[in-house]
Amino acid sequence: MKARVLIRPKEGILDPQGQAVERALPALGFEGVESVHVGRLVELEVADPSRLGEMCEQLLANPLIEDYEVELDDGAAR
Amino acid sequence: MKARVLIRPKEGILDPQGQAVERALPALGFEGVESVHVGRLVELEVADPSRLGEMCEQLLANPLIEDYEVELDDGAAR
Amino acid sequence: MSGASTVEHSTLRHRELGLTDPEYERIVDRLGREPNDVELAVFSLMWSEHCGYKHSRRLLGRLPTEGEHVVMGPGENAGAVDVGDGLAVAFKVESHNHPSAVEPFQGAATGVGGILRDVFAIGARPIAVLDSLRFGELDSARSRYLMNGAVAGIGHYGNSIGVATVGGEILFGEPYESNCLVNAMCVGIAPSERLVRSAAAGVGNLVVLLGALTGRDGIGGASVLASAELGEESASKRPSVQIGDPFEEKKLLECCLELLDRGLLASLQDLGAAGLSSSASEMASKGGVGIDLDVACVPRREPGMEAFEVMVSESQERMLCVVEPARLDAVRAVCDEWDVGATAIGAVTDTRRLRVLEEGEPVGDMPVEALIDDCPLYDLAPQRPVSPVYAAPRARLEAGTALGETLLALLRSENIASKRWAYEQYDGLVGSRTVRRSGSADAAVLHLTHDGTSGAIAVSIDGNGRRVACDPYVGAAEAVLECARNLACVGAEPLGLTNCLNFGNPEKDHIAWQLERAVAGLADACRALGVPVVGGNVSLYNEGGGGPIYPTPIVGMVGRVPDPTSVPESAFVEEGHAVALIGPFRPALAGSELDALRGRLVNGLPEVELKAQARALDAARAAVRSGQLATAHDVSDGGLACALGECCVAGGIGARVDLAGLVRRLAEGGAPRTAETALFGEGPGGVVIAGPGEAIARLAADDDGSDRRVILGETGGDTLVIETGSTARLDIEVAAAREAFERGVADHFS
Amino acid sequence: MRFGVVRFPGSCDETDALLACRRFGEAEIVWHRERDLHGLDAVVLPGGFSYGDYLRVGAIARFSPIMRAIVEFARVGGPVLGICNGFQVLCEARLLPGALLPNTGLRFLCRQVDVRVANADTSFTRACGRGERLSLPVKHGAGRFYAPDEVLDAMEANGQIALRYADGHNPNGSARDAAGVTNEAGNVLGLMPHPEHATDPLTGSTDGGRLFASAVEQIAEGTAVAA
Ligand SMILES: Nc1ncnc2c1ncn2[C@@H]1O[C@H](COP(=O)(O)OP(=O)(O)O)[C@@H](O)[C@H]1O
Ligand SMILES: [Mg+2]
Repeated sequence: MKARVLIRPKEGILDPQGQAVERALPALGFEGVESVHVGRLVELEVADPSRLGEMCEQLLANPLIEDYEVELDDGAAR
Repeated sequence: MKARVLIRPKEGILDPQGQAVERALPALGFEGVESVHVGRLVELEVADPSRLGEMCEQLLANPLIEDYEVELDDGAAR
Repeated sequence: MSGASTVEHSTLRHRELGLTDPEYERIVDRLGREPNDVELAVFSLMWSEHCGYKHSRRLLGRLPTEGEHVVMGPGENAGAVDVGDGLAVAFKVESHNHPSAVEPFQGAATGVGGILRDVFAIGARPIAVLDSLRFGELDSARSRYLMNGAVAGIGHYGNSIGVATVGGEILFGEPYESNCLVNAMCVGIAPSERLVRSAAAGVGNLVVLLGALTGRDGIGGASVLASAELGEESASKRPSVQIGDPFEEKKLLECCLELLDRGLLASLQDLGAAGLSSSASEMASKGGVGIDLDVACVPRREPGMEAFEVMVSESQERMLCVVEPARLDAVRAVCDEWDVGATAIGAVTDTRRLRVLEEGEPVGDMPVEALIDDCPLYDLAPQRPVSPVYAAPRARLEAGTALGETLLALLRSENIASKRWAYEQYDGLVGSRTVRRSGSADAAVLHLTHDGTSGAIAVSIDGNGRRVACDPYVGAAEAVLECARNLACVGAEPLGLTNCLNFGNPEKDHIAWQLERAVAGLADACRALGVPVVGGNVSLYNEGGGGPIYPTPIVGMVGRVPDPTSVPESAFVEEGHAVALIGPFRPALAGSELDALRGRLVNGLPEVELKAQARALDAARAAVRSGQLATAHDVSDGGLACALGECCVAGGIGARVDLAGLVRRLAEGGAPRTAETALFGEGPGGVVIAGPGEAIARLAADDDGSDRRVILGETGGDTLVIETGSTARLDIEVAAAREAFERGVADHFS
Repeated sequence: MRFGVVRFPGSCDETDALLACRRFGEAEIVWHRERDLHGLDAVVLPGGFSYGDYLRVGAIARFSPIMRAIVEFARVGGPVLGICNGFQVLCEARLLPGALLPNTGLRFLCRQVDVRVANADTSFTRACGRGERLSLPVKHGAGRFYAPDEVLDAMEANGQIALRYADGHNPNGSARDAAGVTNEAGNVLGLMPHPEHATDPLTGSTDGGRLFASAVEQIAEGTAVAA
């Protein structure tokens, strides 16, 4: 089964990337953009989707500083 | 409006990050995982969503090496 | 809420914040009332071990701090020494152990960010970073994870901000398994007259916060993360992880240096542990003034922060400065150009109080003196331990292994093997000052000025906790000697020393004993060498689940190299060079790497004769400065055989040497297993040199008859052959040595 | 001969580039907010982490005000050298073909490598001999040059892969061992190795000086325009 993991900086944790993009945008001619956050996207095919959570905890995400969200092929968030 | 941009390495371009994840998983006891790809996730609030395409082409993604997909808050892909 | 329950409530709070009941009473006494939440938060951090040095300040007083070259000593953000030509070099080492044990990448990265700020806070431009790391043994997955993250984090910050990481050391040992050490040292340079102090001055001047927005980073960090033992519950303390933003700091660094260049600041101070609380109270204390801060003015990253959170936030990449009101606009203009935030958040007063306001309403009011000077200081209760504190390391090498195999095993062992895997992740070149860096000499060498007219400096960082565990006094003294010897190998004379004391819980009497003996060793060695201590840092409570770390004083030094064009390498560079050993080297197996590989940890090391060591350093330095040497490499971990092996590997050239003389002397002294001891024994004082035969012969002829200069043999061929007299000889291929040395660490990460 | 070295926020090696240029001519720093090159003869985009290299290496810097002038300068044949991050910026600005991806080893790598001069007819290699080996340091985390195969073929046919890593020296997995590439006209060179860190015998090799000397030679001949 195809799965998609969205990994983003935990709320309240500094997101230097998002901040840098947000600060740069107006100067580049893109106005009206706010709350930019940059995270990671991991896409994979997995035989047993029930273990995805564990996989995120242990490898894909860094639970100390990142939140993650798993989406299975059907688009349903888990 | 809230928007989410998913950016992934173009097919056929070596993705060492994805490979590294794929190699690391079995060692942690996760078997049966394939085709791992690691990309970027950009989330933002934008006043004028019609400019998102331009923003992706010009800044958020590099079309030579990356594909992108924009999702607006309602979940509809564009 | 009734009055009685308020007392109870705050009583609980102070304990949660790490204050003892008597400490709390002392606060009540100094304030003349119960502290409110803001005040309690500020006091708990200012009186924490991390900020207040409760258990170490009295000991630190024993370190010598005076010297003719000292420009700034302990007490400022970084120490500084005069290097001639109107230039000063600022430097300091600091630990980021606990944050790194929780999140190695960010912990190490913010450790580098923090020490950089200490250096540019005094107006010096950072030109180099060095790192000193300790982890558990590499066959542990956790140790590899920590090392991988810490090395990447150091590289990330240093590389991105454009400061060369030029040297460092990494050692491994089981006691560091759950409590790794990440110490970072920064070296900066400035015209002497441009150095600034942090004392706030000028009643009515504005207090301006520069740099990043303030979030809830590290709330509770200083008291909880840095001053309590890391236990099982450390997982729950994780949300306070600080994230480093080297880009923000790069702008901040350039901006601050430009502000100072233009003379726009009255004083400058970095925000480190305890954030605004400590920087504001320290600035006020040093200036003998008061400071009013309005937390409502502090630009925030997160909504809903409380006053106390703003006061103790450890958000990175911020600085506090004092500005005359008339210059505020000029300050803002410079900050705008660099896209650096600048907000007036308070003013200097004559009250000698730190007053915290929120939209003009007082929410905290504390005498600066109470925060800084009234912090309780504790005497240690040192007690020599009666039973061993540490288990012997796991044996990995059988006794009776052939000499050649033993040397290969040592070269492959993680403590000795090349750390190339790590230092190749560091930009060691940026700045165009790097004459020698990791892997090419015993100390890094950096140009002072780009036209080369002002000579160079050498920097090194050293420590060996396992030897300090064997003997805290001797081990600590040896760290000073080793650092100075590394400097001598590039011809540098030490001008000043910085140190970081990484120890376990000082409230335990055997840890207190380690600490006291180690400081005594440091102090005596510094006095013997005439090197003043100009700064440092203390990291206590380094105890994970498995007990205390090895006592690990880390020593960093800066020295002057008058002529960087003749600096030898730590490699054999030509065939047919004569190889010699200089210095009063008396090897012993006790406490050596070989001992450790065989699973032994002794109690007590051979005494060190500091005067003779100081003379030997002078002699080594003079030999190097003669400009005749191609090679100079100090004998340290793994003994003489390893030193020779390393020179062969680095240069890709073999050597044929004879240690029969040394073996004979050892036998006369009654040492057992003399061949092994000569080859692999350790101890201070030895330097391997090589160069053209005539030059080495001349140097050797200068010998005053003691065992200070012995010609050992000659370079050449593709094997290293060491004769030890009649009994046995060591014979290995340089290629095999290289393979062992290069792969020992790297293979763990492939 | 006047070199201009651009300083973006987050540039790190601009002083190094300035020092290197000054061994061969005059040189000055150009702040990224400038819009005019004021008659400079050659432009260097230095190494570092412009805008933190957040999002994607070189992605944000290419929108800096100064870049417009640089694009125009390049279009009319002015010599433009992009070193490391500067190379990444030039690719993002489409002044050079291709893109730079994370090293295959996924780690930042700082080491000395050998490169071979594959084309000695560009603005920055004309003082070199074809096939000449240069010893230069690399230090980067994202230096893997990528372009689609047909683009690489065309580049090779056109001599645009001006510098190649010597056998066994490719540190990052770059396609066709490309260490440095030019635009079609050969006046814009981007390379991952750092020639500016190879101009002083005390701090490394001096081979990098050949690139700066090339530009000087070209300007002296008057074959390039001034901005
Ligand atoms: N081991 C030590 N030896 C000498 N000086 C020390 C030592 N530890 C701390 N100091 C000095 O005490 C002062 C406070 O140190 P620290 O709390 O690390 O400063 P900062 O708040 O700037 O990080 C500094 O001036 C430092 O040099
Ligand atoms: Mg400080």
